[in-house]
Amino acid sequence: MSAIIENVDKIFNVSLIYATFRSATPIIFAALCAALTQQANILNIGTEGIMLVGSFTAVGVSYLTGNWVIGVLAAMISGAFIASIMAVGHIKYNAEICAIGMGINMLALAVTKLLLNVIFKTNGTFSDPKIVPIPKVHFAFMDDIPVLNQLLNNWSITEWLAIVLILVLQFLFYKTVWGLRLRAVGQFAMAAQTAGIKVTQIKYQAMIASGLMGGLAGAHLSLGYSTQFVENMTNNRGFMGVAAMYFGGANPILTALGCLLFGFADSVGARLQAYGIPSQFVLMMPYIVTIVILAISMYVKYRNNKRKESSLLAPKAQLKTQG
Amino acid sequence: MNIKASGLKRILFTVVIALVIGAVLILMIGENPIEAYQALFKGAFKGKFGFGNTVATFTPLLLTSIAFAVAAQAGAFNVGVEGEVFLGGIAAAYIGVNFTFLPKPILLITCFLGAMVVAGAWATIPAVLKAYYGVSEVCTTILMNTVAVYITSYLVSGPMSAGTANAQSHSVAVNLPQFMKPSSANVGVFIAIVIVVLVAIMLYKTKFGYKIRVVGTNPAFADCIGINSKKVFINSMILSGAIGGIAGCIEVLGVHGYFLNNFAVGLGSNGMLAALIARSNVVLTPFLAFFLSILKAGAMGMQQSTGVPKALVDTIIAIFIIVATMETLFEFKKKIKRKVKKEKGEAKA
Amino acid sequence: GSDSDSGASGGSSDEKGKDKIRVCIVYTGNLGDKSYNDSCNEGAQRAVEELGVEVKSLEGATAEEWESNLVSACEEGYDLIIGASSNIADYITEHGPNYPETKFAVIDTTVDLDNVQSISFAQNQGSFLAGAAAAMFTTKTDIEGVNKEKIIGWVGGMDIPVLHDFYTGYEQGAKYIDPDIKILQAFAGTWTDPLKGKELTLAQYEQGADIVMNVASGTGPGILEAAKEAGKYAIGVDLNQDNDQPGSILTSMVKRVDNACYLVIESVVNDTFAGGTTQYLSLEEGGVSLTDFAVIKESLGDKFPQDIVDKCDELAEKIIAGEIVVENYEGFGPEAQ
Amino acid sequence: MSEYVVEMKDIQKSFGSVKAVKNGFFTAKKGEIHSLIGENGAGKSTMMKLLFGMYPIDEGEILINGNNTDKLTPKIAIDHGIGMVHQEFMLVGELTVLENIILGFEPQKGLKIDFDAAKKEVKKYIEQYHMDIQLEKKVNQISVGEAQRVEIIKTLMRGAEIIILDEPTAVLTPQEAQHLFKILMNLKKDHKTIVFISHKLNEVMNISDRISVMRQGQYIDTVEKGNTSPLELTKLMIGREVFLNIDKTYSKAGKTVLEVEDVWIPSQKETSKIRGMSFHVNEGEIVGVAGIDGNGQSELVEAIIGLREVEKGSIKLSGKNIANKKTRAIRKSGLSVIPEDRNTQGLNREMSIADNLAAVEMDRVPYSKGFMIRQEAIVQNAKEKVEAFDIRPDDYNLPTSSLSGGNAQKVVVAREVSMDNKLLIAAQPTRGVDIGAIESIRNSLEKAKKEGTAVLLVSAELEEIISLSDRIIVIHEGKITGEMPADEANENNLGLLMMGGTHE
Ligand SMILES: Nc1ncnc2c1ncn2[C@@H]1O[C@H](COP(=O)(O)OP(=O)(O)OP(=O)(O)O)[C@@H](O)[C@H]1O
Ligand SMILES: Nc1ncnc2c1ncn2[C@@H]1O[C@H](COP(=O)(O)OP(=O)(O)OP(=O)(O)O)[C@@H](O)[C@H]1O
Ligand SMILES: [Mg+2]
Ligand SMILES: [Mg+2]
Repeated sequence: MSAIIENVDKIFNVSLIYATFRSATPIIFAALCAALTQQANILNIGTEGIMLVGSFTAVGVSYLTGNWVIGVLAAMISGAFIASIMAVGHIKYNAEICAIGMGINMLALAVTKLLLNVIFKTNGTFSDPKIVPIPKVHFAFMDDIPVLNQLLNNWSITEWLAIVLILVLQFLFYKTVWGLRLRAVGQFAMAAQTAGIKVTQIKYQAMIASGLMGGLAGAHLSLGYSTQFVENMTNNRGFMGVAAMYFGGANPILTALGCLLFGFADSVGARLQAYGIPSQFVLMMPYIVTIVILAISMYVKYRNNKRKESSLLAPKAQLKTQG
Repeated sequence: MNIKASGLKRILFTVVIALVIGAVLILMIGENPIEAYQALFKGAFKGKFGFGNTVATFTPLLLTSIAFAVAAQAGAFNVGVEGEVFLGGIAAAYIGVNFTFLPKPILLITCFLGAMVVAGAWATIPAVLKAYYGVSEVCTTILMNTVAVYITSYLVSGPMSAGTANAQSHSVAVNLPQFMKPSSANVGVFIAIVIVVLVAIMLYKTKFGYKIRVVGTNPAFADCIGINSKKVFINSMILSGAIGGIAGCIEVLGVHGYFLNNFAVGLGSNGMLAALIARSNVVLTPFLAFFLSILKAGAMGMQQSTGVPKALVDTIIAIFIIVATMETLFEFKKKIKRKVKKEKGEAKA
Repeated sequence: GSDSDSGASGGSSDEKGKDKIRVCIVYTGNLGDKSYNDSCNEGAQRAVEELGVEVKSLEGATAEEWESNLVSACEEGYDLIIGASSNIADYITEHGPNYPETKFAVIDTTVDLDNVQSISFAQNQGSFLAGAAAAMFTTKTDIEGVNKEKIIGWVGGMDIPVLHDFYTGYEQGAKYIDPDIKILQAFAGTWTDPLKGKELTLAQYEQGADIVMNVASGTGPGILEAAKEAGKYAIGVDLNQDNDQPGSILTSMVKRVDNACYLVIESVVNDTFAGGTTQYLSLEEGGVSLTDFAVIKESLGDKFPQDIVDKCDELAEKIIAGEIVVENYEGFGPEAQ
Repeated sequence: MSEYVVEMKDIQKSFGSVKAVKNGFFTAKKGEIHSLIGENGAGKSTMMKLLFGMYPIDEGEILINGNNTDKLTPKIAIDHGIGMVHQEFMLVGELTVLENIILGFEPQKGLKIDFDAAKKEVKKYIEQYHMDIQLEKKVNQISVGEAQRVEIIKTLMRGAEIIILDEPTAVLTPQEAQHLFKILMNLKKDHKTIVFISHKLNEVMNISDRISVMRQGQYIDTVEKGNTSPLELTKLMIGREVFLNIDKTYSKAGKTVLEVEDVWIPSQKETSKIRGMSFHVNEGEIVGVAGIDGNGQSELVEAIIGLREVEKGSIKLSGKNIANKKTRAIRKSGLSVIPEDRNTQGLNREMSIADNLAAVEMDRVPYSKGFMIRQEAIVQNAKEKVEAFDIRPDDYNLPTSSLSGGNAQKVVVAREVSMDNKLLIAAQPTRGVDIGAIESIRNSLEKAKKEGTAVLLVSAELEEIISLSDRIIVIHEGKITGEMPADEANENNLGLLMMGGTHE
């Protein structure tokens, strides 16, 4: 304990901020992938599998073409392809969405392993200098500004992209025609249908968009966050994304906040491990913190609602807000 | 009658299409699909070992799938079964190792009770958060699974460690007898079947089951007729957790004889898969659990006795499952009807 | 690909397999970890080439699969079945007696049966050297990326006993060089998540470490990648990983699982299989060692700290001579079990 | 060119084995108000949903403006100038009124939805037809009447020339209904065609030009308003005469059964919060609660049955305080409820008629014994009730989702009335129910009263309140604004009190 207090400056230094964001980005991407379908009321349990296929494709294509852009695009296309299998199964053939999602996860795990074997003649891990990673963004002017340099320099392009995408999706969901239709379909499909919206079409679009996002999530894992493909490298990050999506109620910004909270606890944990706390406790911290914060925030919301609903409240104050 | 026949047809087509896709893949890597499928069949059914493997795989899957289904009947999406299996297992191991002063039969029962209590208590947390404050149980149970794994992992590499090269507990003093050796099938399978039968009876024949079904289909109605939907929701989650705990207990007492770190990885999600495909119908779910066990045991057999790589075996299994989820893929009858009608319409016009 | 080129085909019905010695290796995990399992497989493949045996690899991710794989191997009547890790030990103890004609070997632990040959490693000794090397390296401030703080790191996979045996040696070695040194320890909690490994490693660099030892199997590639990306250094494990991120890896603590595997197969081929015994492969037997630093030497050029190599050689001799006794974690060492 | 803007001929439509429409026929002329009437389940909604393209037709043809339309979808129907206000509102609760209105036809500026332009456009219609709606509110925060207007604006915005309204007045207060009729008249002036479905014959007689009648999926007749009477329409609809005006028996007031004293009840909506309300209901009397929807009626009922917190005050059932007790306990001490929303609160639509009929007493003898449920008793009970209450179809194994509105409501009434409890709360018992079923339900309430039950009747239907109640209380914004014996009440004085006016 005293060791932690002594080293508090080492644990909570500037680099923790970037570390938090860095470890949150894969989950942010995954959560955005899940949020896209969730807005249409489709629970995308297959996020994990879509990501994994994306990771594989990104590395494979980057290796073969020597071009990371093509790698990322290919990953997105492959993600969309996998998602469209789910979409057809679910929408056309009435597959239970979570069941087919889990089937997709199993397929992704097996297929990537198989293809690794067949195409790259290797097992488990594929890393090669010929894999071109997603470049990092370097601002030369920041080199001499210590804090900024540590904070913002050398982020991967996809990390910046994550921030952009959070905002883009926020805009998309709440400000655009497509977003409005998407949310209408998710909340009351029949109402959307009678408003002349083609519900299944929107659902397909949401699934495919989600696939593109999931593929990008995968590409970030294998070309941005690291430069390699490892069997099952998503390691439940897709599921974490689904959990985070629920945390934020499919609202991109709230969802991202949930991811950052998790990432923060995770990064602090990574530093705390050095001080003799049993590793399992440190490793479970981010999960517990996320649950606790979520529970507290929901409880506070519940309390506030209750207060707002109370009949004992003076009616006047209320009327003002009403008018 | 008709429904049964079309259901059978559907299953048949599912199997055929998956087999064909699989065969193509196997041919592509230059192996003999017939041999491979023979191996799959043998792996799942041949002899004490093959069939025993299927039974051993089936036991926990049956329980976890039913655990998920019971919660689903009350409207909960309990991803947390896996964590409950872990915690049930560790509770059983703790009691089985430390309460040796009890006579064997009592010790056995205590292990089961302990597992049910601990796992049930664990499931109470997301249930209460959901029922009273609207915290998504999907979110909390996903997160809590990892917590459960780390808790048990800490215990077996720390306070409960047997001090061996592996992270595991000491051996428990009471076991569920195995039969069909050398597979690890054990009498736990009968316990599991009895529990599933009890659960089915409970669900369709008892007051509590009626309440669960009412709450699962319409909580507002439940409240209005005087069923406390929150309480029933929580109780069904606890029941779900307890069943998961039993699965953990059987694995510890019947298969391993001690708590092995990480032993239950995938048990929860596979059970969930079986239940989801069956849409949490308690009567159908066991059959899907069995179907998945055959696939899993068969896959092991295929890896063990052919040159087909494991990744390919897993691919085929995954395709099987995906095809199986698509309910209406083989509704030829309807399609034909529709077509005929269309033609009629056109003829008229 | 191990499965496809292992050449194992079918059951005993295979004609040409009759005169060959048939070996089955049961892994707890999958091949391709670039570490322990791959090392074992390397030895096996060498045996295929040099001794003409037939090798079948059975991978498995869960305890259920491990046991089933082992039993099926028994049933298939292989001449030799190798349990690649300590996780298999209990199943060999349980089922081994039922197949007295089958020879078994188990790596990394001991099984006390007449038809089982056990092989263990003195990973603590190798780690001692790694720790000493790291402790010396962390103050070589003339090398780019090295700070003057005396902090080194260590990242493990799952928090299980054998890793503590590694850590015990590492810590002792580092403290032997400099009693004031600070060691940051972390477990990823998984064998298969390189991204987690990378994050933990970066966290240690951000806390002042400049060299981190990898003991994390499939999680390890992330550790090595972190070194490269942060411009810092790492120490490899199990296999010679010096070339995985050339220039960022000081050395690797090689655990010759490949040798163990090869030797036990050879003993069966030569009919010298010694069931019921335990081989403890230490520094002396070449069971563990550091690599020759060649890759980093080339990369650092004249900044290469030759004194580390010399010191390590000296320490190795002392350990072999018994002048330095490297401690074991409870349950490990030559007398364990 | 024919004189009709809509022609539906020889229409057939089945859902599985249910023939919803067997021989459908319907025409509409430009600029007319054409009512479509029939019993619950007669096929009215289905006919209109077919016209709006929500399902494909099995047989027959649909001409719109003389064009044969094959394969209608809502989108195509909208393009043909058809708009539909559904029986259950097709509004997304979580979206704002404005978003709901423009859904599917959103004006765009760049990538964004141009809410300003949309607002301007909507305001035009608001002014033209004098409909007041709050565009920024979320739909689940507005009243039904307002939601109704939102639905109408939705159709207008889409350029509808033919507007179908499926039971638009079922959930409206008389004032709101009058408001709606004014709007419809204005629309008619603008040469829009209106199809109006209702069970309320006085309304139908009031506003229609022509009236079409359906019975059991079949077209019966179309009549000019001038040539018919409510009596004749009733006969066309159900083939016999119906007597809605039951003979009220004034019983002497017995002991007090329900006593509500200064209760304060929370609510999401400010106008629905109950602030200090007191009243009582005696044995053998029906007390009617009149009020515009959303003035606390639902909250009051929920509080009495234990589904909503009572923040202050007491509710006594036979002298025992039941405020904040569990529903189960309250029901045990003698309460029956016909909840206002039969589909969510009154019935479990996925369960069988038999299960629904036994639901409240499932954990009591004879339906269960120990832990186990006794199926025979449930079936026995179902047989009796299906017969006694004339529930159709009489196959008690069907899920209640397959029942028409009237028959579904009969299931709820049958269950609640036959428990012989001391107190019966009936909230909107006849909403959206056909005239035959209304008759039967009202008789059940009257019978319960005669047997000594205290009945609290909450209804938006003033006619119903006046003709059934012994005593009437009027509530406005969570407070009682007046109380009077039923024979002193009329639509005028009640209406005034409902708007918050005071008793003169
Ligand atoms: N989607 C559907 N699936 C199955 N049956 C349906 C469906 N829609 C309507 N029906 C059945 O078709 C018949 C006619 O229903 P419809 O809704 O047209 O009646 P309605 O005249 O509108 O009745 P109400 O006055 O109660 O609204 C009923 O028996 C009903 O049960
Ligand atoms: N999917 C369905 N399966 C079977 N019957 C259905 C289905 N959907 C609707 N119905 C039936 O169709 C009829 C019309 O349904 P709708 O929702 O339009 O009004 P309703 O329930 O009759 O009337 P109300 O709203 O007055 O209760 C009802 O009898 C309803 O029970
Ligand atoms: Mg240093
Ligand atoms: Mg209708």
